[in-house]
Order: sequence, then C-alpha cells, then structure tokens
Amino acid sequence: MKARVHVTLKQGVLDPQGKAIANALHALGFDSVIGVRQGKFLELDLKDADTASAEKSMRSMCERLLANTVIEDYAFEVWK
Amino acid sequence: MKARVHVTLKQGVLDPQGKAIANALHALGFDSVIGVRQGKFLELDLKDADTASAEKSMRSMCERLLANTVIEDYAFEVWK
Amino acid sequence: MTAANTKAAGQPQNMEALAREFGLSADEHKLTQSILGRTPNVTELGVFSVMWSEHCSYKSSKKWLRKLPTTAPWVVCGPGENAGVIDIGDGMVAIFKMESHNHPSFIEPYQGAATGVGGILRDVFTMGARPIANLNSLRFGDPKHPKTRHLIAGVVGGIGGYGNCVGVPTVGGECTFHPRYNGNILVNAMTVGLARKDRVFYARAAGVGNPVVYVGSKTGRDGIHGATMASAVFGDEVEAKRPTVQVGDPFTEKLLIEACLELMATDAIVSIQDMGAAGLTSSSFEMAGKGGLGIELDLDKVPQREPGMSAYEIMLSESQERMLMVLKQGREAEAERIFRKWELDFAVIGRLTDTGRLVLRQHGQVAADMPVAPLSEQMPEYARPWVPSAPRSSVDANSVPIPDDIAGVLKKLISCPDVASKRWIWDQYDHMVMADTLQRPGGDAAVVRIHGSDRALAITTDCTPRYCDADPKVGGAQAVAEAWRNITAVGAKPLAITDCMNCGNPERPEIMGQFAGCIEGMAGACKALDFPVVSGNVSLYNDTGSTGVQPTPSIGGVGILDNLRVMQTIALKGAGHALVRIGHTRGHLGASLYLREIAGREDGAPPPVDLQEERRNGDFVRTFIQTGKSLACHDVSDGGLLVAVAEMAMAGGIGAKLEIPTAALPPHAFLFGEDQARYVLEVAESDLATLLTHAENEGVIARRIGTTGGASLTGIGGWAISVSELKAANEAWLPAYMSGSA
Amino acid sequence: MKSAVIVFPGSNCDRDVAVALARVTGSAPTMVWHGDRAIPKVDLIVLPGGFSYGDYLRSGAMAAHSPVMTEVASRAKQGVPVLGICNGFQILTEAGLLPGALIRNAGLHFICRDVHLKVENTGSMFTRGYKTGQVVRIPIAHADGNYRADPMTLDRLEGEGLVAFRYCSAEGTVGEAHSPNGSARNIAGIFNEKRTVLGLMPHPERMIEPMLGGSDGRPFFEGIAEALAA
Ligand SMILES: Nc1ncnc2c1ncn2[C@@H]1O[C@H](COP(=O)(O)OP(=O)(O)O)[C@@H](O)[C@H]1O
Ligand SMILES: [Mg+2]
Repeated sequence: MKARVHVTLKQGVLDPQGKAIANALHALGFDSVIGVRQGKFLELDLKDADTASAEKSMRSMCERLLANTVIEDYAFEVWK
Repeated sequence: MKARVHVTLKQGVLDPQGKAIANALHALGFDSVIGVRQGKFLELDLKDADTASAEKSMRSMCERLLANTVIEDYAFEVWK
Repeated sequence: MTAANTKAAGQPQNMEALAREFGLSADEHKLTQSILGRTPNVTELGVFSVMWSEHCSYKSSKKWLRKLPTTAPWVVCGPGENAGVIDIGDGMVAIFKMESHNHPSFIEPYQGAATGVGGILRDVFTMGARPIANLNSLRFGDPKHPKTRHLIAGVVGGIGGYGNCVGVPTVGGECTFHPRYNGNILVNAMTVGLARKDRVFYARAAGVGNPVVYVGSKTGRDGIHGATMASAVFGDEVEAKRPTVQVGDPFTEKLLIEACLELMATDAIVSIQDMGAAGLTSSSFEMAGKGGLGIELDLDKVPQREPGMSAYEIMLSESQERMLMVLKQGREAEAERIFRKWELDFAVIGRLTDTGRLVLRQHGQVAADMPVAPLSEQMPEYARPWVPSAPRSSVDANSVPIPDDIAGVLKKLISCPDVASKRWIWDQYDHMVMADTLQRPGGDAAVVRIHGSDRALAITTDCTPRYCDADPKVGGAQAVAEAWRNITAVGAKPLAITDCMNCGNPERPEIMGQFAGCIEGMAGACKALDFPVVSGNVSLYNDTGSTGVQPTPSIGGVGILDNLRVMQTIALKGAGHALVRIGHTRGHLGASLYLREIAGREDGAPPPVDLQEERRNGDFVRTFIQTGKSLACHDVSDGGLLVAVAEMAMAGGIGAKLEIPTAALPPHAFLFGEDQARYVLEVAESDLATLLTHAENEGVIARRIGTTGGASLTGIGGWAISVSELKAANEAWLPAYMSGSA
Repeated sequence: MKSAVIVFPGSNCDRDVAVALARVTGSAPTMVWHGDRAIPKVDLIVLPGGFSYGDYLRSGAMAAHSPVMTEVASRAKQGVPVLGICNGFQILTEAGLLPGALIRNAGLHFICRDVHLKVENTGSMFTRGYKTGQVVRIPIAHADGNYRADPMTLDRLEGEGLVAFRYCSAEGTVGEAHSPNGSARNIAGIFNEKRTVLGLMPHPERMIEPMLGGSDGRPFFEGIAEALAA
C-alpha cells in the first residue's frame, strides 16, 4: 500500500521559510504572490494488507514521529 | 487563487532524509514501512484573476525558484 | 539516465561511437583493445574511460606536476596517496589535501559544494586521521552577473550544511570575484586531519585471499560519469549533464568517520581507500595496483539502492559516503560489528588474488576481466603543446592619477567585493565545534589546537588569480609565498602545502602555458621556502565557450605553532604602540587592486616575488614573534599597506596615526602598492629599538610607520577616517549584496 | 559528581561538553551510547549538541525516540538534573520534557557567532554561578534555534521564572533587534517547572578559557559542580 502525508505548520505559527520564499518570489518579479506557507510531504510504501490497518499505523506514525503536534498539523491518505 | 506545489527528488537521486525517517520508523516498531521519500510542499495565495494566468506563473516560479530541476521534480495544482 | 547510460544498459552496436561518447579518443580506444587483446565490453569500456579521464589520470598535467618539490625531512608521505602526511612532532602527523568540485557546484551549487566537502573529508579520514579543520577557496563571477548571488547562496549553504553536520569546524578560506568565473565558478575544499604517526593507513592492498569489504552507503545510479564531466568544457550541453550531480548525506558521513576511526584503532585493516571520483572502479584499481595484486569482486554482493543495476552502473556510480577496505582474514566479524553499530552497510564483496587482474562477476557471469597494471602503466600521458604567456610591462605609478581623497579610496577598497568582510559566509559555518579553534576566520591563518596539547596547527588557503593571469610564473610563486607569509604572521612555522590547480582547457596551448607557468613559479617558491607539496588536485577544462577562468592555483598551507602564548592576531591591542612595516616598499601598482578598483585598469605586470627577501623577512618576523614582544602582526597583500593597517585597526577597534614619509614615492604607490614580502607589526615603544636594531643586523628593512590610538586612521596631509566608519563599510557589502540591495 | 553524556548518532559536541565538564568540575562524565537503555547512576545527564540523525525530518525529532530517552525521561521525573545544549535542547522539546518547539532561524541561515545573553534566573544549579541580570558572551551555532510556544505557555514560562537566558545586546538590552534567530521573547534557554531540566541553544562549553575567545561559560559548569558537591 501507499501513503502520503502532508505536514503543515499550525495556523498562527510563524513560517520563516514560507516568508522567505514569498520574498524571493517578489524579488523575482512574481507580484501576484500574496503569501506562501511551506510544509513537508512524505510518501511511504507500506506492507499493510488493508486500508484500515495502514490508516491505523499512519495515524500512529504521525502522532509519534512525523509531525510535532505542538506546532504542526498533519493529514494523510492511504491507497492501494 | 490558491496553488499547491509538490517538490520531490527525482527517481534515482539519494534521499538521505527519507532513508533516515524510514530507519527511525523501523526503530519505533513500524515494521510495515518499506520505504519513505521526503519532499516539500508549498501552499500559495495568488492574486491572479484566472486559472490560466495562475498556472503560467506557477510554472515559471517552479522552474526558476521553487524546485531545483537538476535533482527535483515538481507538480502543482491551481484552484479558485 | 544519460544517453550513455541508456546505451550501456542494452547492447550498443557501435563501440567506436560509444568510446567517443565516453570521452576516449580514437587512439585511446585502440589502446584499450591492445591491452585486453580484444574489444572491451561496455562495462570495461566504462572503466577505461573513467580511469583515463583527465580527472583520474592527470594525463595532461602529470608531466608538469613532477616538477614540484615534494620532500622534506618532515614529509611522511607526499603525493600519490589519498592525502599528504607530515610529521608535526610528539608522535603526531597532520594529513591534508585540497580538491575541486567546480563543475558540480556550478550545476547544483548546494549539493555540488556539499559533496565536495564530503569527498575531501573522506580522502583524509581514509588515511586514519580525525578531520579537525575544513577550509574552502571560492571564486565567483562578477557580482553583477545574474547567477552570482544564487551561486554564492547555494555553495555557502552546501559547505556549511555538510561541514556543520559532520562536526568538523570550517575555519577559513577565501572568496573573490571576477567576470572570468561567470560561467565557471571554482569551489575548492580542503580538509586537515590529525593521526598518530604509527597509525597512518594507506591504499596499498596486500595478502592474497584477504577479503575486500564495502562499507558506508548503498550504491545508486547517481553521479555516473562525474569524473568525465569534470574533464569536459562547459557548453550548452550543461543541462544534459545534470543527472551526474549527487546528493550528499553528511549524517552518514559522520557515522562513517566514527566507524572507520573505531575500526582503525584495531589492527584489522590492511588497506583502505575511499570511493571518490569513479567510485568502485578507481578504488579497486588503486588498491590492487599499488599492491601489485589482482582483485575479484562479486557485484551481486554490493549493497544497492535500486534494483536492476548493471555492472557498468555499479562500477561507475559516484554515490557518496562509501569506502573500500581490505581486511585481514578472519577479522570480518569484528569489523562488521562496528559498522552495524554505526548503522552502516557492510559487505564482503570480493577478495585479493595473485592474478594481477580485476575480475567482476555478476549474476554468475564474468562482467569484466581486465589486467590491473597495464591500465595504469599504459595510461595515456600527454605532452600537450604550450606557449608561454606573453609578459606584461610594469605600470609606472606616475601614469596613474594620484587621488586627492585618500580616506575615500581606502573606504572604497576595503568595501570592494574582494576585500569586503566575508563574515556573511563564515557565520554560516560552525567554525568552533571541537572547541579547539584558537583563531577564527578573519585573520591571516586559522589556528586550531592539537587536542589536549598546547600546540596548534596554522592553516590557510591562498591565491591571487589576477597575478596568475598577468604572469603565471610570478602568480604561482606569489600564491605559495602568501600562504607561507600568512602562517608566519600568526607566529607559526610553515611546513607544507596542498594545491588545487584550476585552469582552462589544456588542449589550448596558451592555457597549457598558464598551467606550466604556475607550476614553475610554485616549484621555485616551494624550494626557496622549504615548503613542499604533499598532495593536490588538478581541475582543467574550467571554460565556458572560449573563455577560460583566470589560472587559479589555490594553495592550502599548513604550519605548526609550538608556543601558543606567542600566537599573533591581526587586531591592534592598545594605544600608544609603534606600528612597524617590515619589507621594502617599492610602490608596485601593476595588477594591483588599486589599479582595478580605483583606476579601472587590469593591466601591468604583477609585483615581483623575491624569494630570498621573502624568506629573510618571514624568518625575521617569526623569530621576533617568538620573543613574545610582538603585539599584533599582519602580512601586506591585496590593497597594500594602508589596507593592511586598516584591517588591523578594524579588528582591534583602535585607530592609528600614520607618519608615512612623503619622500620617494607618490602617495598612492606608497599606500596601495602591492610589493611582496611585507608585514606590519605592532610593538610597545619600549621594544621598538630592539626590533629596529635586530632588523638592521639581519639585513631586513623595518620602518616605523605610525602610532596606534584614537578612534580614527589619520595620515599625512590631514586625511582621516573613523575606524567605525571603515568597519561598517567593510562589513556591509556582502550582506547587502546577498539581500539584493547592493 | 557523576555525570553522563548521551551520544546519539550524529552528536558532535559530545566530546566538547565532556572536556568542559572534566576540566571545570574535575570529573569526567561517562559517555552513554543512545542505543543503551541503561544509564549509570549519575547526578547529571547531558544531551549534547550536534545533528542527531542528521536533524533530518525535524531537529531532535528522531533522537527524542532513541531507546535511551525513555530512561532520560524517567530520571528527569525523579528529579535528576538534565541539561540539553543546542541539539540537546531540541531533543528535550521533541521529547516533551520542555514545552514549545525550536524552528528554523528567522533569517533561515545557520548562524555561528558569539551572542550576548542575559541571565534571567539564577535559582537553579545551572545558573547559580551567575548573577541575576548578568550579561555574558557565549557562542551559538544552529539553524533551528527560533523558540516558539503559544502565548499562554510563554506567559507561564515568564511568570514562573522559567526563562533561564535571553538574547540581548552587549549592554543588556533585550529586544527583537538583539535576537539572532527570531526567538519568541528573545528566549535562549528555559527550565522545566522545578528548574532541574534546562535546555539552551548557546554553547557554554565552547567558552571556558580565554584562548577560545572567552571564559563566560565557566561559571555555568562551576555552578553545577558546586550544586552537586553541596
Ligand atoms: N597539483 C598537484 N600537486 C601535487 N600532487 C597532486 C596534484 N594533483 C594531484 N596530486 C596527487 O595525485 C594523487 C591523485 O589525486 P586525486 O585523483 O585527486 O586523488 P583522489 O583519487 O584521492 O581524489 C593524489 O595523491 C594527489 O595528492
Ligand atoms: Mg581519494
């Protein structure tokens, strides 16, 4: 099975990278950019046999390691 | 308008981060993990009026700044 | 995959065309056939092509490199191994080398520079040394060129990203700019390590039947034909060459350092060799070749990152963070335990044989079978045609307008890109980790303590490409002399150098002439200063289209400071002290920074290098420093005497009143001329007489040039500028430039 | 006094802090490999600086799950002092032993330079060597030192005297202009509730002798030695 995780900074948490990218885009003349937020994106290959078990382990991986829930939110999808 | 960009390492390029994350997940007992690839993920707010113009500027931003096409691939979506 | 890889995967019809694509000339291809007694298969052809690439074979430069002096009583191992080894006393050796990563850094600045650092670190720890310092010599194009800013950001980020993570302090380097590097930047990285003299490891394999062991990261399809890329002229096909850039993994490198050093503390290793350019190919050939043995590898045992890799791909991969070792028989388990503990791959992939052949097996078949010795013995060597560079006439100072605003000129010079503070760069390097950095970036030489002792190494990298371009021989000598001077200026004894010869396309006679000239100048200086070359690297084909880079022989110098208490810094220490200039001021303005930045001219012969005077003045300064009476010392280089004094003032936050004679020379020649072999010393008034008398006795010119104190630099004629204004100007340029506002 | 320095794969200031402890306190620490679940009986546990697991994913994230961290957490709970320097601070927040998180520096670059710190609270074994309000010069070397926590947590840290050090000017002025990395309220180091756990980004172990550029890190280790001798 496959999984994809998106980890993003919580609303209200400063995002220095996103801010810097927005500035760099402005400097390059991309004036239509209002704002940028940067996140992480992970693709996993899993041995799990079914979606339910994959989802269960994904949730646990996110909580325990992949996201720092003090400052980050996560979302994942799982498919065959 | 909104846009989302996924930047991933090209096939065959070493992904030290993904490798280390996979090892850490194994150490935590997530034995079902076969492999992990890490990428970047950006969310943009754009002033562009229509999809066509937003897509055009997104492509140019990706080529010029957001992705390093020597080692990375990118994909983006644009919506209202 | 590149076109070459695609073809290699299948069975190409036209081997002749493939040979050309791999960079082998028709004659070289014929030679491969005569060595094998048959037509090589794709894997074998690939092996020939990388082994005989300019990068690995030194076929254009070998003839010239032999002219460099490489011996001294303290040289333990000169060129020919992974790095040079010198005896630094107390049973210790320093092991060091410099290497280029120019082409990859231009294509992918962050990863190119990062993997450059990784590669040079491996060259040093593969010999048993713990790396204790990194340095880098960087040449970028015109700051106004649209690519320059992006290249600086990436290269500096990559060097820091790698060095910081492995925990080796990056303590020094240089960074200058010139339009001739617009299409071909230079990124040279140097590593210095320390080992016990009785624990140095070499690449020479020994012991038929001994296991050949692979450790580190897995092999992937990255960087195939990197060595050949480093030997090709950049053109429009740069884009197509892209997949040859690799991604570095400094975390794995750190583990590899610790694991190797742990195993090296036992006696299990017979020989060891990092997998650098041309990966498994060059490491196995080198080990077998040096031992006069054969080697058999089972490629199925090579740890692989991707399925379905061909023998060709496995042999040519330049995946990073890998090592090849020969162990004593029966020690495999012990070694494996160490590498597993450090979470690294470990595999016995073959054994040594007495056949003198390299035999590769894959999937139960022989994938390659070639004789080891002929491949290196019959390696092509070229005596490429060369023409000496045309001499330039010297510049008469009277033909250069005399400025009426000395303070303004000084401010302009200390804030021009070449002289401006590079703090923006070294702030991004952890230059203090290991807690032995006694002199941080910003001075003449970095000083790094030998851990647990009260002695230290002084380390510097130097080259003035505008001199080399004006006169390669003088420039080559000057680069060596300046490195020697920088080590002397901190109070240390210079011992040996490594070098990185960066030039253009050697197939052009005028470029070959530059290379030959630089070598000749270096050789003379090394001899005169007892400063031999113990390791080095050649990077040719640094061209875009028809423009070559300025010939840039980067010199990495290492010296020993036996008495830390007398270590000098450039910073002025207090008010009311005498400033003394050592060395003759002749007012040479040709090829000077003043001429370029103020008069807008780049012509003229560079300042002559008088090696006898250089030696005499340096030995005098070092001896005086050893007496403990010197308070600060700085050598005079780019920008001349006034820039040197200004740098001392800025570092100390103390001004000075200069009493420069108006006599013989026009003021700009006197203040900004770049005569060599000079230093500025700060001494207490009470020690001045001794200094001057000693100098007189030694036949050294020493002249009082001023008195320290106050908040400004002031000179004859009433010009003055505050030290804080100078400092602000000196610090401002690079950060402003990088933020896009300069 | 007995101390232990935990070595993670990728730690690189483990030797530096061990040398500082040995030189200033007179007793060398035991080095404990992260894979060992057991830590000897000690009076102080140190998590050193470096790039544990390359700082891939997030700084300190993977080290926080190392086998040894279970034991570190339980000792901390028993009141054994725990000191996290730089990467060690990041590991402590990731492990939940200190609140908040350390994100990328505001300027995005790695920064290595001396900074000035104001000692905010001397009521701990780590800070007793200093005077309250004292300004000291200590180097930083990090890319992720930008301390973040929600306003309530920040208020609580300040209200309960749990801020150990703040970035300031040479004269002791605290303000955004003097924060090298954008840290919330200029925070450079914080304690747990009992002030037995300290995390800080600066490296006192790099400033223990004039030859290294200063000695302002010495009182830090002297204070620890005194507290543990008492
Ligand atoms: N310019 C030079 N001066 C002196 N020695 C050199 C020079 N260039 C290369 N060498 C020596 O030639 C040997 C091969 O160099 P190189 O191929 O760069 O090493 P590696 O294979 O370790 O990367 C080394 O021992 C190196 O020190
Ligand atoms: Mg090597």
